[in-house]
Amino acid sequence: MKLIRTYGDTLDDGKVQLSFTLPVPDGARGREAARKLVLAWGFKECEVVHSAPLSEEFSFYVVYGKSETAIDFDTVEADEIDKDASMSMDEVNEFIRQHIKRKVVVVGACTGFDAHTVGIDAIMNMKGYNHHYGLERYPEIEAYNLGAQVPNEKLIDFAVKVKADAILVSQVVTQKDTHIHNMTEFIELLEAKNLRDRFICIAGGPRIGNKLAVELGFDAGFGRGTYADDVATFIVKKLVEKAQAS
Amino acid sequence: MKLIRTYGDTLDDGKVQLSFTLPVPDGARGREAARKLVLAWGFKECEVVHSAPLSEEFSFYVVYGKSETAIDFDTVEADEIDKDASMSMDEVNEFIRQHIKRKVVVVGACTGFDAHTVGIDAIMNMKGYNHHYGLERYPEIEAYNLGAQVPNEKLIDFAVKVKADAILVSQVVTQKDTHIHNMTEFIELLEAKNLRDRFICIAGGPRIGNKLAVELGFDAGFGRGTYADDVATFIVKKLVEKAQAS
Amino acid sequence: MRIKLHLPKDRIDYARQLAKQIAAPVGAFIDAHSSVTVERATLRLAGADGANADGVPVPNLVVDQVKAADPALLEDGVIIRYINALIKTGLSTQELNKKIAEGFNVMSLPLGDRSAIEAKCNELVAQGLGKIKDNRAYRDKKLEEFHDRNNKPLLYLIVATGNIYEDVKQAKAAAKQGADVIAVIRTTAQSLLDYVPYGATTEGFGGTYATQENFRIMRAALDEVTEQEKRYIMLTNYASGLCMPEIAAMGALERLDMMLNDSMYGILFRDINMYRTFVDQKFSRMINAYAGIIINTGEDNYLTTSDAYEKAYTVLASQLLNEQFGFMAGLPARLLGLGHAFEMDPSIKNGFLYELAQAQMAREIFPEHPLKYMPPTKFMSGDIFKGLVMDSMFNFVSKATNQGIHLLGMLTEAIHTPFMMDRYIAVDNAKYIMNNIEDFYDDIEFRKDGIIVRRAHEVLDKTIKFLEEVQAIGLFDAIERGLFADVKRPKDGGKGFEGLIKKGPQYFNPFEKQLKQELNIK
Amino acid sequence: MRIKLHLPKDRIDYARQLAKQIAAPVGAFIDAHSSVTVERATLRLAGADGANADGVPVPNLVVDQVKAADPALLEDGVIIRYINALIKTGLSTQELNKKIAEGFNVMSLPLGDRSAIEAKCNELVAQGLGKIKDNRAYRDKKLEEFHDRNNKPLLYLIVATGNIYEDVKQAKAAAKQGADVIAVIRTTAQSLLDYVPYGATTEGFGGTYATQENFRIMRAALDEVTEQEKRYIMLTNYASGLCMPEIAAMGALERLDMMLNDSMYGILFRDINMYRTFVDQKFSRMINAYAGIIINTGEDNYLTTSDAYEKAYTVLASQLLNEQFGFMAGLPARLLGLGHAFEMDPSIKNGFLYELAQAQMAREIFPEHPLKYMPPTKFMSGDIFKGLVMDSMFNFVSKATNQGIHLLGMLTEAIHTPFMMDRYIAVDNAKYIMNNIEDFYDDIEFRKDGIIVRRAHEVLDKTIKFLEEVQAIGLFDAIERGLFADVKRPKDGGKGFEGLIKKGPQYFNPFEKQLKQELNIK
Ligand code: B12
Ligand code: B12
Ligand SMILES: Cc1ncc(COP(=O)(O)O)c(C=O)c1O
Ligand SMILES: Cc1ncc(COP(=O)(O)O)c(C=O)c1O
Repeated sequence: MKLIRTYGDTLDDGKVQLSFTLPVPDGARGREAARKLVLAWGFKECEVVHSAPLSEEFSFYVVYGKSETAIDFDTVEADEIDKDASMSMDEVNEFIRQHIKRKVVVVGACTGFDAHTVGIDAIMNMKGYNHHYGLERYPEIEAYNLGAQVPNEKLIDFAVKVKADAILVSQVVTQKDTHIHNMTEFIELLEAKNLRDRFICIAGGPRIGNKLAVELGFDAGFGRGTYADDVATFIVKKLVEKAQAS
Repeated sequence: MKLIRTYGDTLDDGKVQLSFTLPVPDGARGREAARKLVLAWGFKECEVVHSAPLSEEFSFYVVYGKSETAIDFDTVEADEIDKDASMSMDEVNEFIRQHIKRKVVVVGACTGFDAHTVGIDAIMNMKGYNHHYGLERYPEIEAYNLGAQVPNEKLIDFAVKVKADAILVSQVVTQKDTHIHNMTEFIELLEAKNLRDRFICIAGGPRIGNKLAVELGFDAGFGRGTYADDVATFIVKKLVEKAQAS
Repeated sequence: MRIKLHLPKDRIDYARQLAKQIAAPVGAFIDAHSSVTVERATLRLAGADGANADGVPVPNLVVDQVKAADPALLEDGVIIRYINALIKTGLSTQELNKKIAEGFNVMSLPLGDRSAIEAKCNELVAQGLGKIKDNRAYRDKKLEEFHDRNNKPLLYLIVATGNIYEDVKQAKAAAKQGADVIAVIRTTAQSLLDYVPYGATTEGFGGTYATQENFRIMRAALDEVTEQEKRYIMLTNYASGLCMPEIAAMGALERLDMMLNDSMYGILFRDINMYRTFVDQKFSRMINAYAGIIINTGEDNYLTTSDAYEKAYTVLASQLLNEQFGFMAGLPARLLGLGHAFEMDPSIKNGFLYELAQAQMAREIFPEHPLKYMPPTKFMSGDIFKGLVMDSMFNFVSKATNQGIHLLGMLTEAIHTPFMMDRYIAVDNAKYIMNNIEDFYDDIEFRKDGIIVRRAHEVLDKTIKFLEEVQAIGLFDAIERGLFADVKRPKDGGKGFEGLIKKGPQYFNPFEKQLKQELNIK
Repeated sequence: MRIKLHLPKDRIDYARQLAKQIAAPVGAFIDAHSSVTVERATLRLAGADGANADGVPVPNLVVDQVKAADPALLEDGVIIRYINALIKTGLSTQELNKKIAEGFNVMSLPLGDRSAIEAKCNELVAQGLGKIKDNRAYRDKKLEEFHDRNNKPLLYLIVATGNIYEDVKQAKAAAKQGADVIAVIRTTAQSLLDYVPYGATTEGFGGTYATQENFRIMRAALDEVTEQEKRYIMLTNYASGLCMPEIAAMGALERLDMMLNDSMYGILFRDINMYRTFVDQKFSRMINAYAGIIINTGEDNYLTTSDAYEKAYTVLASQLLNEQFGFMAGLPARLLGLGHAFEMDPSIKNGFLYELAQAQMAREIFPEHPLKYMPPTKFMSGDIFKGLVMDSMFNFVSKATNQGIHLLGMLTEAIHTPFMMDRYIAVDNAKYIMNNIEDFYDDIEFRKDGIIVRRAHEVLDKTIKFLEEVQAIGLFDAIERGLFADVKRPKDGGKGFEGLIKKGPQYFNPFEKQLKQELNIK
């Protein structure tokens, strides 16, 4: 058991910085409301160090709180695919040659109305990202990047057509939970067509966590700082795992 | 009843920005610990948008949370002396001439080891602060500013000597709660000497709230943005109140 | 303007000349064509408005009716059929709109007397353009009245809640905090709709639908703040995408003050057909020019997908082309808000100097243009503190090079569309820095052979080389071969190609004619 | 150094000449005096250390014993009695310290043979100063070894937890984040203690006690990081207050690298007697000079209580005086870390230009000095976002004027002593900006008759006027009349006056003699 608390400059002093807006005018009552709210979150002490009017009806607060809440770090499990274990491009190709013995087919797209292709391009395009080549450069992988604003239906049809092993879905816009709707629809469509088990389904984007993706029915989710190596490693290992299971 | 919640860009979306340090290495487990901690404070959603190592043992997190906690704004009472009601310098002097009919004597100091005189000077010195003259400039007030690092004992002795009506205590340094110790000692000393009722006791400083000061036995506390007008108004009104009560 | 970079005038002139040569053949193509949205924009200027029960707008219904009757009829222009219906039914435009929305087909009426149609049309031209002229006069009056109250550069803030009523709250707060310009960000993917939604809307993703009613609601709100703050608050939207000219028309009618509008953005970044885009942009710009609306071009987009240091010349090249296409549509320099952006990798040594060089270069090459400067976006991260500091450097460069329109950076750029407090922090940052360095622009000089000066010369040289290449093969082919933004767009590919219309010998469009005449377009 | 302000050389020379004339008579006074802390510092250099059960340090015990025996004996210096006891008891310094701490009185022994004492003393001088020389050599070696690995300017971070062990954690983290210099802030009011506490301490308010053991602990921790990061991490404390020379001695023995040390700070801001301060500062500076320790003077303090724009000249005046007092104590320019600060009201129009002017002025007037630049403090507020942006402007000015030692501003300056994350944010801010404007200093010039240039000339003129006034009435009287920092300090008032010692004809202090000789002091 290793209890940890937030830290300012002394162990367990519990210091936390917060800032937020309240839908009330700035002033002494607003500041007191801010304090009460922070205390209501269970903070033991709260100092409202700054307040300012944002308009006649809204006000802004900067606050330092002190929390006694602790969590047991020993029980914390990382909600991320372990990237440290990722193989390099060469290792992945070698792995495919050894264990899969045919080309692995990967299809990716930025789905729904999302047009943020830079992320999926970083994973798939030749050029890659931050000196990590993309899947197109992997000799043992056949990669199809369908680009932006691809309807789920179309993506699935294409994956069926090219006999994809894995489908990559990129979702960047999260406002109004549009990513959740899109991702859910994707899985539901697959299930409706009885195709869910045919593919390894991977979601990615700056606000996508592994936990969320898995909850929505994907095999994995990848967030910011992902490279092609990480995704490729996951796919090939999973493929072998699936082959063994069946 | 007017329930309010924190606001990002839509009423009741509950958005809050937080940042803090944890005494664990940076990484996926650290980020998950950060998330768990924020959820433990009752936030419904939590996104760890940034993490960075501060050293091998410490890591830094920036987080956006979503809180459903509401407080009833109608029940919130300002914990500040109402500065809107403050009289101007001329009004205070007129008030003294009308209601008190003698000079009001005020003694102030920055007590303990605290050497931050700018604050108490802002209240007391001729020049004042932000175009609000200090108490020394008030014709009907006799003001003594004892300056920095004045022991409580000495301050009280002086107040007795000049027959002060009010004592002003400034406390700026708050590290290790030194202000609380200092302020408590001040009141205890007064009480030990049976002098507490002789004076209106006012504390001030950037981290001094009215509630805190009152809890520690002062008549009032004044925080940042206080002007001499506010303090003078409080003193003269309180004096009249005390006179009526006795 | 202060000359600090000593760029050779003849080289600048040469670059401009190249851009003109590149644009000319495209201009000839444009003049021979219309498009479904040009026709719909014309209808809107004439008063066509409203939508049917399925939400299909009246202008679309009319164009579709003509097309359904006979696609070949489109070459005569569509407005003639709308006017014909007006005359034949004797209805007002409002009444006719309602009838069309309920199912009435303008093609059910035979075409009447041409001269009556022309007369009626001239009446509507006078009315439609008159309204726009009035808007323009009103804006000029307010700018005059509250002269000197706006910030320099203009502080430009976006709202993007998706809900016009929430947007209004945010916009008012932003304006009170100090914004001069409010841009209502459009919902994701509206650019690819080949119609403009109708009415007030409360559901959008990453932005709010651009509708005429939404324009009206926001305009009214900002007019209110204008009076309270005694500072004319400008309103911006997007005359961009498949409905470029229609939105220009709506904006002109509702007194928007700026429009995102680029001659090639749709082609490169939205995969809209190139012919269609060039045709649409011209008509939209004529409307903007007539309405006194400043356009904001989209050069920043080149840098969100490619490197800002390496590809700086693509920005200048695009600015020069946008300028020429602007001139061709009657836009004077002072309405050409050419874009550029602070998108250099923050880890580059001397990155600030390069940004300064590029921003100053834009200033000197486009001395009268209200340059629009975009903040860091690509290299913003979840580290809001670092992001805030990057924004402060951006604010610095903008003021230090005397930019015209300053889009405020948000510390949460990598996280979410702006919270109300994010905007406050942004305005506060900009106001502090800009006041603190007020006369920096006039007070400092660059070393003659220094890094800044050399950088600007280098970018100009590269731009010229690039334009020479484009000029040699022609713009359409250059785009097809992927010379711009690293994307290849086939000439007859892309969205909206089917909406291109070749004008026939009988093409009828008195709005276009009148605009050309008043704008002095050859 | 690049000349940008074109300040007339003869005016700068004249200002310097005035400062020299002001300092000269004070120098004469100093040479005729010692003080209790000068004597204790001498004892410490000789090896006196430890404390009695009440925490009274051995050096204090020895001085008190001499004084108690006969106050007049102080005029001979105190070291003679300590050496005498060493010889008479035959003990080592350590053994003798222990005995004294247990109650032994050095005055209980009659004074022995003078030449034996001198010989023994020379041995201790060689030993004490030898250790310091070794420290200096070690530092030079490390700086050489890790040459080019430090930031330019040096990034200076404070730790202030009050607990030396917590400080160590914070300091190591800070160094790993990129700090070059760690300053352990002293606990509130230590400056007014007329002794230096003993041993490792864990209780301080707003800072940690400066004790020799604390110095040692922190030095060891930073030496560790130095090897890991391959960057020599400097350690700073305060040779300031009533024990100025003793702390200098401790710092020299424990290889500190910088010391806050000002010739007048104690008088003006701590109400320490002026004679005492001038005497103490000289001896402390001789030690610093010998130890190769850079002093950081306290000009920033003038601006925390008065206006940075109005009173800019007081900073320059103080820098010139600190320089002269430094030269008098053997400090070369490269050890004179003269102070100044970015404390202009952020709401002043063109405030940045004035800051730039003043920082550049300091750079040009003190070309070889490792100027120490302090961040905004006074105008920092609870608005941490605004504060962060102010810090970014400070970082900019510092790099843009090539300062030497850069004290990082904290976004929480108005709230608490720095959290670990506050420091991280500060380093990140500075590193980003400084790398981003790396060659700005070389690349830009100021307009000849511009705001920046005019401002610098104006401040120099005002400084000269002020120094002329001080020179006319003499420094002691000037201070008494409140010419500095608006405070009046009576000559024989203030703390520590009673500790001043007039040297007798027999005054014995071979440490002082040797230092003067090696430092080439007249
Ligand atoms: C560049 C950009 C654009 C460009 C996109 C160009 C292009 N071709 O992609 C343009 C200018 C077109 C644009 C437009 C819009 N944008 Co935008 N844009 C950005 C910006 C600045 C950078 C995004 C980026 O390229 N990041 C770099 C890449 C490499 O990172 P990444 O996407 O996170 O990808 C990595 C990982 O997440 C992961 N990954 C990503 N996908 C996948 C998929 C799989 C399978 C895997 C395994 C991994 C993976 O791997 C990648 C490499 O490590 C961000 C702000 C920011 N700084 O993040 C806003 C941002 C994403 N945009 C935003 C918005 C709202 C829009 C618009 C909707 C605005 C509007 N209404 O007009 C439009 C519409 C676009 C649309 N229809 O979707 C918002 C989204 C808010 C939200 N959370 O909902 C942001 C956050 C800005 C903001 N604060 O408002 N945008
Ligand atoms: C200036 C300053 C100094 C100057 C003080 C000069 C002087 N003569 O006052 C110097 C350089 C000497 C100094 C030293 C130290 N300082 Co200091 N200092 C500051 C600084 C930058 C500004 C304070 C100030 O002048 N504010 C302006 C005045 C007008 O505001 P104010 O004090 O809040 O006063 C207003 C109200 O609070 C109220 N008020 C105040 N007192 C009273 C009393 C009454 C009766 C009433 C009614 C109202 C009232 O009215 C005033 C006007 O509106 C702050 C940081 C900051 N920006 O706030 C740090 C700060 C206060 N200092 C701090 C510290 C730690 C120190 C030191 C202890 C550091 C050290 N170890 O050396 C030393 C020691 C001083 C000591 N013995 O106390 C910390 C305190 C941390 C904490 N919360 O505990 C701060 C916050 C900086 C930091 N982040 O570390 N400091
Ligand atoms: C010219 C132009 N149009 C439109 C947009 C907005 O994107 P969308 O095409 O999704 O409306 C931009 C964004 O930068 C732009 O520059
Ligand atoms: C020269 C000098 N000494 C000391 C200090 C610290 O204050 P104190 O006197 O409380 O140690 C400062 C603070 O700025 C200083 O500049």
